[in-house]
Order: sequence, then structure tokens, then C-alpha cells
Amino acid sequence: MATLQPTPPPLDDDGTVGGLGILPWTAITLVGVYAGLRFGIPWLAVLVGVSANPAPVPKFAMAIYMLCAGLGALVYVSSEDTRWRAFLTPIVQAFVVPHGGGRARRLLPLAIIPLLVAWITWGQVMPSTQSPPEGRIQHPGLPEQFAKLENPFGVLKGPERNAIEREGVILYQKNCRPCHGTKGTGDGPLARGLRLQPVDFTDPGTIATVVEQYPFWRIQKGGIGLPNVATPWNSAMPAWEDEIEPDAIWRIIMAEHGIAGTEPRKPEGSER
Amino acid sequence: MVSPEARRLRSTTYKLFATAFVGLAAGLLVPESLWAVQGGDALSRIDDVRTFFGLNPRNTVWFVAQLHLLFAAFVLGVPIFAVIVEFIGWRTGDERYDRLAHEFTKLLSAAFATTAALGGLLAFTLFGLYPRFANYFVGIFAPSMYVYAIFFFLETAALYLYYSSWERLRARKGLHICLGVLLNVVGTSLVFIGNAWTSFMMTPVRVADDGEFLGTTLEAVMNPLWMPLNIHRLLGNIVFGGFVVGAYAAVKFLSSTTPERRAHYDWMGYVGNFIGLAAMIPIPFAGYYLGREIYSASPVMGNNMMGGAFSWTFIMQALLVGLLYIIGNYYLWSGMNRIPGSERYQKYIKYFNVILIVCVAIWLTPRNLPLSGSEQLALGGQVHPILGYFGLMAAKNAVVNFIILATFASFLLYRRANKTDLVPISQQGRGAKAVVVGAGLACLLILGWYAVELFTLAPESMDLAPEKAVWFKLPAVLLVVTMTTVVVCVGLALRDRGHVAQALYCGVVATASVGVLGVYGFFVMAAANPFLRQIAVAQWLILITALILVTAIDVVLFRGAGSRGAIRWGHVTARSQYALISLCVIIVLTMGLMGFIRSGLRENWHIYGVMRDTSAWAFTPSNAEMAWMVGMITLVFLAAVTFLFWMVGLTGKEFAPAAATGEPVP
Amino acid sequence: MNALKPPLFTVILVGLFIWSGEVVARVSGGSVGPLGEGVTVENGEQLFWGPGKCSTCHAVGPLGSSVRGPNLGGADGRIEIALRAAERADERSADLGKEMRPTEYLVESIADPGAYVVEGFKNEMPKVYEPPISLVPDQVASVILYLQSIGGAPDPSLITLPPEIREAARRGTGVVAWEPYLDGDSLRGRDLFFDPEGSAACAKCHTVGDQGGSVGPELTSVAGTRTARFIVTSIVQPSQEIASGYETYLLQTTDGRLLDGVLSGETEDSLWLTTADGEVMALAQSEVARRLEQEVSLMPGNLSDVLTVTELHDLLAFLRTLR
Amino acid sequence: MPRFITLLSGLALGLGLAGIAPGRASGQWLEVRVGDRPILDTAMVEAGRAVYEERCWFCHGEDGDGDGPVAPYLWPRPRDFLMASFKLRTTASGELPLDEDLYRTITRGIPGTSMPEWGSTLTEEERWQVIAYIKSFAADLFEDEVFDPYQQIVERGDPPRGGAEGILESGRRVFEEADCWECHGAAARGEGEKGPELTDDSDFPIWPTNLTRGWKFRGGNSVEDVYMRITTGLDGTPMPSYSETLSEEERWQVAQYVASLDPEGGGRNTEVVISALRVDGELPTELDDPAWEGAPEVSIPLTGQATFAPRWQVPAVTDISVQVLYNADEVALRLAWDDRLADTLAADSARAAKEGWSADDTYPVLYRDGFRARGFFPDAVEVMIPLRHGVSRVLPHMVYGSSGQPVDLWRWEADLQYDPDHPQPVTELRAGGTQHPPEAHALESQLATGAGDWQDGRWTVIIRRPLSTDHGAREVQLESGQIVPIAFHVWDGGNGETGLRMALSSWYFVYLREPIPLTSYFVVLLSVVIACVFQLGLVVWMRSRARRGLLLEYGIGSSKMSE
Repeated sequence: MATLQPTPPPLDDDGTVGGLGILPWTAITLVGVYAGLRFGIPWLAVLVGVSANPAPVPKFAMAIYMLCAGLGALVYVSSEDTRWRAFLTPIVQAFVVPHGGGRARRLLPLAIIPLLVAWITWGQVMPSTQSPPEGRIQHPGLPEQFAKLENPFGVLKGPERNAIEREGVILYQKNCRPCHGTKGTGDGPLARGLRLQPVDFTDPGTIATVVEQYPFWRIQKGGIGLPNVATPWNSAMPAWEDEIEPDAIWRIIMAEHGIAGTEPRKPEGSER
Repeated sequence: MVSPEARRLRSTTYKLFATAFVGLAAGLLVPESLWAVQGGDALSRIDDVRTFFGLNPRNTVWFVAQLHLLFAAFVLGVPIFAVIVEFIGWRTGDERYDRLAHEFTKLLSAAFATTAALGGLLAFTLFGLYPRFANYFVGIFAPSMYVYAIFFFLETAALYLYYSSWERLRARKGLHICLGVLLNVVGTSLVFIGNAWTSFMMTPVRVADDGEFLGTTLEAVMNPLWMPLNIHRLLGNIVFGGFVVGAYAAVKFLSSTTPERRAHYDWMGYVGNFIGLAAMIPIPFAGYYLGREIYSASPVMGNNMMGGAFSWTFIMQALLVGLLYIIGNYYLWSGMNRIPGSERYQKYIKYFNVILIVCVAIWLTPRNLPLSGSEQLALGGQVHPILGYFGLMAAKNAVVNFIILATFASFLLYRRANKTDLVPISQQGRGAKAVVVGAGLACLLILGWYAVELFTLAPESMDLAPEKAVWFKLPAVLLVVTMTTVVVCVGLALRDRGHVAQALYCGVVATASVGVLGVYGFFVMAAANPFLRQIAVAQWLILITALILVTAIDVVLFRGAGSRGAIRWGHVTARSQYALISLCVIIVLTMGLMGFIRSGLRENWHIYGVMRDTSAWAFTPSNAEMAWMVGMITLVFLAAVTFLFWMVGLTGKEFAPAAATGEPVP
Repeated sequence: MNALKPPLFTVILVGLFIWSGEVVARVSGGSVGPLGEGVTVENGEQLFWGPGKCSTCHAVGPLGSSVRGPNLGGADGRIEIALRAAERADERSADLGKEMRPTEYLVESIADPGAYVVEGFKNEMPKVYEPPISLVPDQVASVILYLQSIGGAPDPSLITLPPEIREAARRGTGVVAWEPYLDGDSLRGRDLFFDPEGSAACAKCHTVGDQGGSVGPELTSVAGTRTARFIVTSIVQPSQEIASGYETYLLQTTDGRLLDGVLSGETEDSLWLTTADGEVMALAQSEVARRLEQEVSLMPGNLSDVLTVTELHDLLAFLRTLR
Repeated sequence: MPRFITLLSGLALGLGLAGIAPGRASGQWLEVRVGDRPILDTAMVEAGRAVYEERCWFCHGEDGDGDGPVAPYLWPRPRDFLMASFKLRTTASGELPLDEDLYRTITRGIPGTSMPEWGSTLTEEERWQVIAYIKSFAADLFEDEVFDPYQQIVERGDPPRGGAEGILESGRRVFEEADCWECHGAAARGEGEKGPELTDDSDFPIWPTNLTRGWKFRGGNSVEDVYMRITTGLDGTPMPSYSETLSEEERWQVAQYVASLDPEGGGRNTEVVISALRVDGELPTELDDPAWEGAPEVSIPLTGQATFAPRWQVPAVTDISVQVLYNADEVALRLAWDDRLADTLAADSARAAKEGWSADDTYPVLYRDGFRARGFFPDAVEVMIPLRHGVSRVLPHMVYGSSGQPVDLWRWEADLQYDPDHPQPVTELRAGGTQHPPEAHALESQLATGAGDWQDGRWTVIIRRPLSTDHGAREVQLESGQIVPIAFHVWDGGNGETGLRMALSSWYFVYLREPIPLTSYFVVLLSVVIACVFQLGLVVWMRSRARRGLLLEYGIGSSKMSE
């Protein structure tokens, strides 16, 4: 067996820098990534001005990123044999505790695994005051009957279109502004008290990614009309069907896009 | 030891089996279809759905169909692989390739029989469990089903011919390869017909409001999703073929005890991984094309796919595909162990690693993160102000491009690991220069064509206001900049600055396609959303030119280069062999998962918008249920394939290793 | 041992994949059906007020206004249905001589509505698991769960559905193309179409390929755009939908003649009328005193009497080859 | 080191994508950065018209008269530019504002109103253009050659430093001596006795600001901003300038005092779960029982009921603070919220009819026309809990649930509190959707009790109920250890609030916290033991490998082991 082991070529880069072995460096890197995610990103959000308060990285994202980082570290250290041995040596040595001097000190690393296990189980079994995570699907499927609708004003151009949009703006500011805000940024006067924040129309991931029929459905049927997958209990969106005529809803949708400066998604049928 | 006669007999038996099953399947289709046409009255008595021994009919069909599909992919992917490998063997004169191709073709007859059996079973299950649907379907596709049966016979014949003439045509390799190509053409046609049925279920055409089909069978075959699905599946099958071979080699390697056998299987695993990884590069493009066509056919289906119930399934898909790239790269890096001289390039690995991991992490980030109540309050909304951007299409496009580019560059690194003493391009013949210039011209053509497209693009054609035309300018200008770089790089390469040219071009492409257009995508999303698809195309065209030009330069650059020593085949870690196995497992899982998405997109429809599934199983299963089903299918499939390998291994003669030397391929 | 490692590794990989599926399902929710997953009160409520059509007859307390069936809520001195079911179950137990539990009463009232008809109401409740409502067993169970929740605690474990509900679900409905009852002979149909002396003589007015008259619409590729059902309807009841451009006009000329036919052309000072015989008449505009658009097609409406059943199917078979 | 740097820079590259979002202006009015003021010529006016007609006309009116088509639905009303009277200035009382003042207001917006910040939407140039256009509405005033607002700038020194305690104390004294409390109230919650009579210059009613809600100050709550408001006054409102009345030092002191009143300090509550404290003995019955001090307090933001008609877009109460205690039998909640007037009388429907109020009128038009008198409707508070909170993961609709998911309500009403004929002021009700008003439980099911008191512009209310009742699934049953969804509704009768016109919260949770059970500790201990055993096995295995010389490559040789 041993004869089959390749003679490792001398590496320029066995991961050992400044007297520190590759294992400590891996640990430092992972801790660094953790710190970057835990503190760097919230702080960055304030720095670049996308958020007034530090925006913490949610637990779920944290888990994904740390798993990725761990995988990356593993890939790096094990992709080359010399590096892999350099990485494993301290671990193996920790396990094969020799007799003799400094034994107590060398036993210390062995405490790490039980402590880690204790910490994880503690987090699992101890009661926490966290409310259960609330997943939410942003774009539940558009019901068929809405997919077939057509915006009666979609074909208008120029001044006619402007006139329709102006009517839409008035309707929007009257009915939608309290929650979605004067600028459509989802921060109207009533937004502060809502846990599920009203949608920010200027965000490229919202109305810009759906066809026009989609907001029509949402406006007409409201939060109550959402299917179960989209957790209707949380949405304060009214069902406007009894109060706003379909034509007026189309006007509002056109105004929304105007206010937010976005374009609705278009079906790509023309390309075929 | 088994005599050649006995072996031939046995392989004939397989073929008989296969034929019998095909006949059975076809025979089954014929009377059913005749019945469907004649029995107008009987129709009203046909059940919508039946159960079979209390089994969940939906899951039964799911299981059988997916298993059949995997075997079909196997019998399609492996011959493609075999012919490619045989061709390489022919051109390089390396015997090993030829033997490898032969070894795998041997597998095919058994696999072929299994596929046919499963196909028959699938037909049985469909007619048995969903009779009304099956009837309707046969009414539309009956003619294509005859064609299918005929092609099945042709495939059997072609396979037999290809396999049995191996030795006889050794002297006329070209002819033999033509036979192989013929086999693949037939096989591909076969799969195309099957794809027509599948895609029709998603995008039916020419169907009246009351469900009556008005078109011809040909029209039904040529439905909008047919071609995108064909391309996607064809590429997927090659990847699959490559990775299955890789895994086979890995298992053999791990159980080998002699250095010669190890060397052989190490080499075989390398070839499998190389072909799989190479075919993986265009797959995201094909996937994007397919996705776009789904959006065009039905924006509702598209929204369900990317934003609705399946958005999380796509996160899982990103996880699997991301892992494929990471592990594929890992295998390459591990393989540098066996190459003398590779230590010079070890230090770059960490950069590629970081790029891959960061890109995959971004790819994995969902738009709507699951939040606990207090996280939601702390963020003041459902979307994280920074990470939320990672969930958008623009970010995903950018990182996928970057992953492909990094994988490509990582491979270049591998290729040059033991190269030394380059022959300057200026001293090479005219042919070498022509290759570089030709590749440059091709790139200019691609980029120029799209730049013109963008410059002349009318905003009205996308229902955009005329002033939005300003958004088209930057990508167009970027394309022109890239064209200039092409010229510069070709010039540099011809003046013996090949390395510089490669680095420059990769750098420019990364900046343009990933950096600039990636970020620009966010602005476009908000301001001129319909234009985003052009951005994606521009990004990918730029990337493709990098693949073309840099490969061309590379080929010429290292032509006749000296070596730092022979590659020590067999000197590779066991870990890397497990990487090969995991590639195979993951590709099977990915195919199962994609099958779920494709089929699940129809929601509660058998045929989208035409025939509703009114059974109790007309719902979209949760991702957990999907994972269990796909996981079990994967295990069953891999067990079956292992069994096949084992069975064929018994009949094959003992491996006689050749001297394990040679160049890294290709 | 070594040979077992790769399979073990594979199983672990697949296990990790399944685990990731479980995690994702936990954060993204369960199965998605047309009405949410499985048997839940919420689904029952949606079905009650929606596709189950229960609310067309029943109200729940102050909700809804239907009075055709009993109110299921606690209004007007009644108690809620869940509590009422307990009383009824006792009553029914005494009648039947075997014990009936409240939930069984609820199940019975849906599975077999006639078994016990509340005083003051008619036995007219349809079986919701049969067409046209066609609830599947899970949906029926959801509705019962919802009923349990009105005044009581819902408990799915108490619900046992009788076999006929499952039976009915199996029959179900699906979209099926309309098919003619007989297979016609398209060659005979073709003869019928072109035979000027035959009972149909379609070609007098309709063109197929390069043969035929031009009174009615051209039928060269009719089956490519029209369903079989439409074609049959057009033969048997030609006036039901008249192809645009082939409306029949009744003209009264200045000299008192009454002419009817299809307007085949018109200019400022003259017009051309094609009559049912295929004859084209030119008239000056000044000659026409009145014109009336008719709601009856020019095509003879008696074909269903003239043609035999076989002939009709032959004709249809021929027309369906025209794509 | 290189690997570390690489990883970080890789991350930074990824995060660089995030930098594209426009920076959102936040913070204080005076802190808004104002660049160089361009010359506002006629070209600027014309350019400004385009901006105005895209972004401003619908509220401020096409003629700038503050009466655009949307204006009737806004409260407070949009500014009338014809009068050229602006609240937020750095110029002397009654004078025109500087262009820079208008720039600050447009850039930052006005918190608590419908005026958003335009800093992230309009470019600097567009903002100057629109200022030019706004000024053109009152061109005769702004172009008065004789008058130059730039000579009227209020001098502003630096806030006095040091001895914060002393300054706050003297600030409080100035607050009392300058009669600030007459309007703003002794507790500074805007509950002063003059409040209900105040109107602005257009005769719309106006309340004195609640000074304990700094985040809602129109002109910012930094000491400098408050100082500026005290010095310049708020033109158009009853708030005068104190530049004559108080010395500069006194104004700084009172500004420091006012700025210190906001208990939230601008921070936002991010708690979703209210921890209920378990007590062993009796639950407190008094509002100010010391037992309450140990209970964690969560401040829950409220919003208007805008989902069902009649909608309510101008709720008076914006926050409610909640504490929960429980023992083996009972749960008690202490709720507190700011309300300028204690409205304790029952509804007078006849008067509502006379005032021309109709149920369809769902917008603040109603608010403008009255409903400011004491006692028109009673003040009330309500706790909402899903009837079957344990059954489904899906919460009922946030406004009164639905027929399939009913909710139970424990409602305290002020008129019952002060009605000697009524046994106690809390009613238990059941709601299932908004189509019908909630129905009270039968008398024998009325188990909740409570008490409330109004002091200095703040209600404090206690509601108590047994954890479990005899009626099983027909009523809310609570158990120790549960996490129970909970929501709150508040009515300010003097603001015209009744029925669905209310302030409400989203769903929160109350956690009836238990002492940690011993088994939990045991499980942790067990896991550690298992880990240790596993590790021991690993050590034994490794050592045997080492002994067999299989670990030579890790620097462990058999020779070493034999020592």
C-alpha cells in the first residue's frame, strides 16, 4: 500500500503561513467569515445606506453560508495530499494522546467535541422565546381566471395613457398610499405597525417580475384571497373587489408602475 | 473464461429480450389506440384514474417514469460517450480509448433491455392507472408511437451492428465510428419522440376549448417546449453518461490492488469526469432557454416555477448543480497530485475555490428568506436589504456565468500543469495561426452580431417607452469593447504572448459579463425589466467567446510543448474517487428533481390547460415528499446499474492492462 | 468491507439530499393543491363557501343568507352544528337501535342526505361527491372537519368516510373530446358532398379545394380550425352561428320584389346578391328600397331530416379529413 | 494570511453588488446636507414644473393651493404654497423660509405624514428645480425686493455641554415656567387642557405634539432641531416662537429636556414574543403593584384598520405597552397607552347622525369635521386570541379572524369602568370575521375581570382571566408553557374611533414561560456523555492504528508510542 502513495511534490503553498499551521488558519478563516456575516453585513447595510438600522443576517441564511464556507474549507484542505496531511496531523495527534509530559495540555482539545455537542443540544432543548420562523412564498401561482385578463389600457400611448395614469395616481394615493407610501416604497404612515411590511414597488423583485395580471389579482382579492401556501393570515391587504371597479384597478396598476419607475414583465410570446 | 460463441449467444439473448419488450410495448399501444378511436360510446365508461393494489397511482407512475427516464438517459448518454471516446482513440491512436469505448458498449445491450422493459411497464401503468388520460393521449400521438416502435427496432439493430462489428471494422475505424454516429442519431430521434409527448403535456397546441385536438400529430410534436427540452435533455444525458463512467471507474479503482489496474481506472475516471464536466458548461444556457420558453408559453407556469411553489425546489436544484461544479473542480485539483509540475499552480486553487463557494452561496440564497418574527421586525420587512439582491435573477445569472468561467479556467490550469518548453506560436505552422485567427473571427462574428442587434433594437418591440432605449446602450458598448479585446488578444497570441492574451481575455470577460452586466442587471430589472433577457444573452455570448478563443489559444500554445514528466496515473487519492461517485449520485438526484419540477409545473393538470387531473392526488407534493421519492428512485436506479455492471463484468474477459503512460487528455 | 464503502457513501449522500428536502419543506410549507394541503379546517371552510357549493343552501350563523337548508351556525335560538350533531346522533341512535356518534351523524348527512331530513326542509340535498360538485374524499373530510369546528373541536381521527364516497371519486370526470357516435366512411361522405343530385349537395354552395360553389364559406380546411362538435352543429342547426360575411339579407326592391341571399359584393351604386341557388344577381343601389339582415342562415335547416344517420356520419368523417 | 484576505475580498466582491441601492436619507432635519444653491431662474422654474407635475400635484394641487385631488384623504393636510407659510425654517417667526430650509424638508420628508423623503428619488438638481417652482406660487412674496429671508436667519450657537443632569432639571423648570404644559401637558404627552380648542391658521383642528414620541416630531428630535422649533415657532400652528420669551440658554435647556423625553430613543422594538412571568401567589389586582416591575415590558406598534370598510387611516394611538403575569390559575395583562383625553361616555348615535357621519365615509374627511369632543365614543382596549390557538399553524386573519378560525376577545371599555351599575368593565366576546360585530359570550362564560385608570394622558388597564374554563373547546384554554398568538386593538373615542375604526396590531405571541424542566438538563448531560464515549472510541481506534504504524505520515510512529 505504502508504495502506491505518491511522493508529494514540494508545495509553494501548503497553507502554512507565519509559523501557523493550516488547521489554525482554517479555523481563523471560518471564524472570520462568521464574524463578517454576523457583524460585517449588518454594518455594511447601514454603511451603504440601504437600511437605517443594522440588518442582521437571518439564521437560515447564516446556516447556508456557514455550510458553504465549511465545504469550501474542506475542499481546499483536502484537494492536495500534503495539505491534507498537514491539516490532519494536529487532529490525529490530539487523538493519539501520548504518555508523558504535557499530557493535561494535550488532552484539552479533546474537550472541544463534547462541549460543541453540549452547546448544540442546549440550544435545541432549552425553551427559547423565538417565535416559529414564518416562511412565505412571495409569488403564489396566479389563478387561471386572472391569467386570461387583459389590461384594457395597455395599448394606449402618449397623452391618452398619461391621462389614465393620472387618474390611477389619484386612486393610488387615496387607497394604497396609507400602507404602500406616497412613492410606492412600502413605507406609508400605516406600515410601521404591520409585521408583514407592505410591498415595496420600487424593489426590482416585486411588481417588476410579474405580469400585470398578477397585481390585478392581488388588488382585487387581497390578503384574504391568497392561497394557503402564501400565509394569508399575515397580510393586511384589503380585497378591493367590492369597492374598486376593474377598470380603476388597471388604472392603479399603471400608476403603480409609473410611480415606482418599473415595467411589468411581458409574456415573451412575440419571440416565437 | 467464456468462449466468444457463448458470449455472442448471451448478447443475442439480451437482444431478444429487448425486442420482446419493445414488441410488447408497441403491441400494447396499438390495440388501445384502435379502441380509443372506435369506441366512442365506451369512452364514457372509462375511468379517470384507478388504483393498483391500493398503491398511490401518481407515485407509481412517477416512480416508473423516472426510472425509465434514467435508464433511457443511460442508453443514450453512454453511446454518445462511447463514440466520443472511440473518436478520440482513433485520432490520437491511443488504444486505451478504444478499449474503454468497447467496454461500455458491451454494457448497453443489457441496459437497453432494461430500458425497454421499463418503457413497457410505464405504458402498462399509464393505461392501467390513468386510462382516460392515456386514451386521449394516444388519440393525439398514435402515429408517433408507431414511429417510436420502428426506431426502437432500428436502435436495436444499430447497437448490434456497432457492437458486433467492432473487431471486424478495426481496420476501417472511420466506418465504425459512422456506425456509432448512426446509433446515436437513432437513439436521439427516439428520445426526441419521447420528449414530444412530455412537452406536449406542458404546452399543448391546437386544442379546442372543449378539449378536442385539432392539429396533426406533427404539430403536436413540434410544440413550443419540444426543442428546448430536447437540447436540455441531450446535454444532460452526455453529462450523465460521463459521470456514470466516472463512478464506475472510481468503484473499480477503489477495489483494485495492482498499480496497473489503478492506473487504468484512474485514467478512465478522468475521461468520464472530463466529458461530463465539459458537457455541463452549456447546460445552464439550455436550462435558461427552456425556462424562457416555459415563461413564453405560460407566464403563470413560469411564475409558479421561479417565484411560486417551486422556487424552493430550485434552491435545492442550485444546491445540487453547485455541488456538481464544486466537486468536479475538486476532482481536477485532486488530480493535479499525479502531475509533475502541478505544484507551480497549486497556489491559484484557493482563488478558484473562493470564487466557486461565494458564487454557489449567492446562487443558494432565496429571495424570501425564512425569518423568525423578531428577525422580520429587525429587518423591517421580508427581504434582507443586502442579501435580498442575491435572490434576484440578475445575481443568479452573474454567478452562474462566473462559476462556468472559473471551472473553465480551473481546467486550463490542470491542462498546463506539467507543460514546459513551449513552442512559440510564431514558429508554428500556418495552421496553428489559422486556428487562433479563426477562433477570433468566430468570436467577432458572435459578438458583432449581437452588438448590432442591440444597437438596432427598438424599445417598442418590447413594449418599452422610446426613452428606455438608453438602457440598451451599455451592453452594446460592452460587446464592442469585448470585440476590441478579441482583436488585441489574437494579436498578442500571434506575437507569442499567449498567456497574457488568455489572462487578459478571461479578465475582460469576467469584468464585462459578471461584474458590469451582473450589476447592471439590477438597474435593468427595475427600470426596463423586459430588457433583462437581452442582458442575459449578452452575458452568455461574451462567456461563450471566452470558451472559444481561450481554448483555441490554449490548444495552439501548448502544441508540442515539453513535459515535466509523465503523468503518474493511479497516483490519486481515494477521496477524489469518492468525489467521482458523488458526482454520479448527484447527477441522478438532479435529474430526478428536475423531472419533478417539469412534471409538477402542470399542477393539477394532466395536460396543462386541457385535461385536469381530477383524482385525489392532483396536488403538488411537498419538497420533503419529493426528496424521498427522488432519493428512493436514485437508490433503486444505482442498484440496478450496479447489478448490470456486475452482470456484464462476469461475462467480460479479465482486464489486461496496457502500460499506464501517456499524455493528459485531450 | 472496502466493497461496502461506496454503497454506504451513496446512501449517506442520498440521505443528505432527503434531509435537505425535509428542511426545505419545513421552511417553505407542505404540499400544494388546488385548495391547500390535505384535510384541514381551512380547506373545509374554503370548500364550504366555494367549490363545495354548500353555501348555496346553508348559512352559518350570521354568515351567508341561504335558507334552503338548515342554518349550521348558532343563530336564532339554535346551537351550532357540532353540538346539534351530538343531539341528533342520540336521537338517531334511539331510532336505529345502534349507537351513532356525532361525527358519524355529520358523515351520514353528507354521504346519505336523505337518511335524516330535518323537520321543515325537503329531501333535496345533492350528493356532493357526485357530479357536478364532485368533491374528492379528502375534500369531503375537510368539510366535515369544518363542520366539527363550528361549535366544537375538529378531530380528523373521528371521521370515517363510507366506501361510496371513495367509489364516486374514482369515477370522476375529465375533459374528453367530443366524438361522433359512429365511424363514418369519408369516401362515401365525399361523394355525398360533391353529388349535385344527392340529398346533401353541399358543393352547390361550399367550396372544397377547387370544386364547389361560393354561396357559403369555403370548407377546404374546416377541420383545422373547427371542432367536430361545431361542424355537426353547423350542419344540423345552421342558423345557430352564421359565419361572418355570410349573413342572409332580405332585400325589398323599389318595384316590390322580395329577394333573399348573401351579399357578395357592394359598391356605391350597385350590389350583388347570391341567392340560395348559387345565382348572382346584380342590382343597382337605387333599386333597393329596404334591406333587412336575417337571423336565419341561407343554408337549408332541414338537413337533419334529409340525411340518414349514416350519411351524416359519412359527411362528418369526410369533413374531418379536411385539415 | 492570504487565504483569509482572499475569502474576505471575495465576500466584499459579492457584497459590492448591494451598493447599488440608493442611500436613504435618515436622521434629522438640520443634519441634511445641503449643497451649493444654484440660481433659481425661470428655466429652473420650468424644469421644476415638470417634476412637480409628476410627483407633487396630486396632494399639493396643480395650483399649489394644498388642495389636490388626494388632499381630502390626508391628515395632516398638505401644505398650501400660496400662503408661503412654512413650519420648518431657520428664519425668524412669521418670515419666509430659506431655499435651504425647503431643500431640507423635501430631502428628508416629514415623518408621521404622507410627505415622503425625496432624497433617494429626486436628484439634487430636481429638488432645487421643484423649489424654484414652489416659490413661484407665491412669487409676489418671495420676490419682494425689500425683504430678504437670508437676513432673518436665526443665529444658532452650540448646545451647552456638560452636567446633563442639571440641564435636564433646569429644562424641566423652564418647561413649567414658560407654561409649555398648558398645551403639551404636565406629562408632556400633549394632554394639556388647551389642546382640544387649538386650530391651525386654516381652522383645521390641531393637537399639541406628544413630546414623548420623538420619532414622530415633524422637524426631527435632535436637540438642535427642537431648539430651532422653539426659537422659530411653527408658522401656521398655535406653536409660537420663544425667541423673545426665553433666553438662548433657556431654550437650549428646554430643548435638551424635550429631546430626552422619548423613551424609545428612536430605537424600534424587535420583540415578537412577550415573555409572561410566572408568579407563585396571587396575581396583582392594583395597577401599580410592585409585582409588575419584574414583568418584561414589550412596546407593540399599532396601525390603522385599513383592511375592511369602514377603514381607519388616522388612528390616534400608535403604541401599546404590554406586560403579562400568570400563576397556576390565572393570567393578567397590564396594558398602557397614551391618550390625550379620557373618553368615558358611551356612543351617542343620535349625534353621529346629526353630524352627518355615515358608515361609508371611511377616510379622514370625517376626522377633519369634528369628533374631537370628549366622550363621543368610549376609549377601549381589546386583547385578541385565536379560539383554537393550538390546532393549526395558520393564524386567523389579523382582523377578527374568520368563521372557520374564530377569535376570542377580552375587551375593556372606559364607560363600563366608570359605570356604577356595571359589575366590571371587561367583556369576553367572540368574533369570526368582520361581516358581523363580535358577539358577547353568555353571562356564565364571562370570566374576565379588570380595571383601568387614566392619568396624565395615559391609560393603564389590567385584564385578568382564568387560564382554563369549564367550556372546553368553545373557549380559549391556556396552559403553562404554551406560546399563544395575541393581538391588541385600541380605540380612542375622542378621535371618533369605534367598531372597525380602530388601531390594531399584527399577531404577536405571549409565551407562558415555565421553569426549565430537569429533563432538559438531563438530555444535555446525556448528549455530552454520548459524545465522550464516541470520542473515547475514536481515541482507542486511532491509538490502535498508531500502534500498528498506520499513522506514520501524521508524525506518529510506533517508536514514540513505546515510550
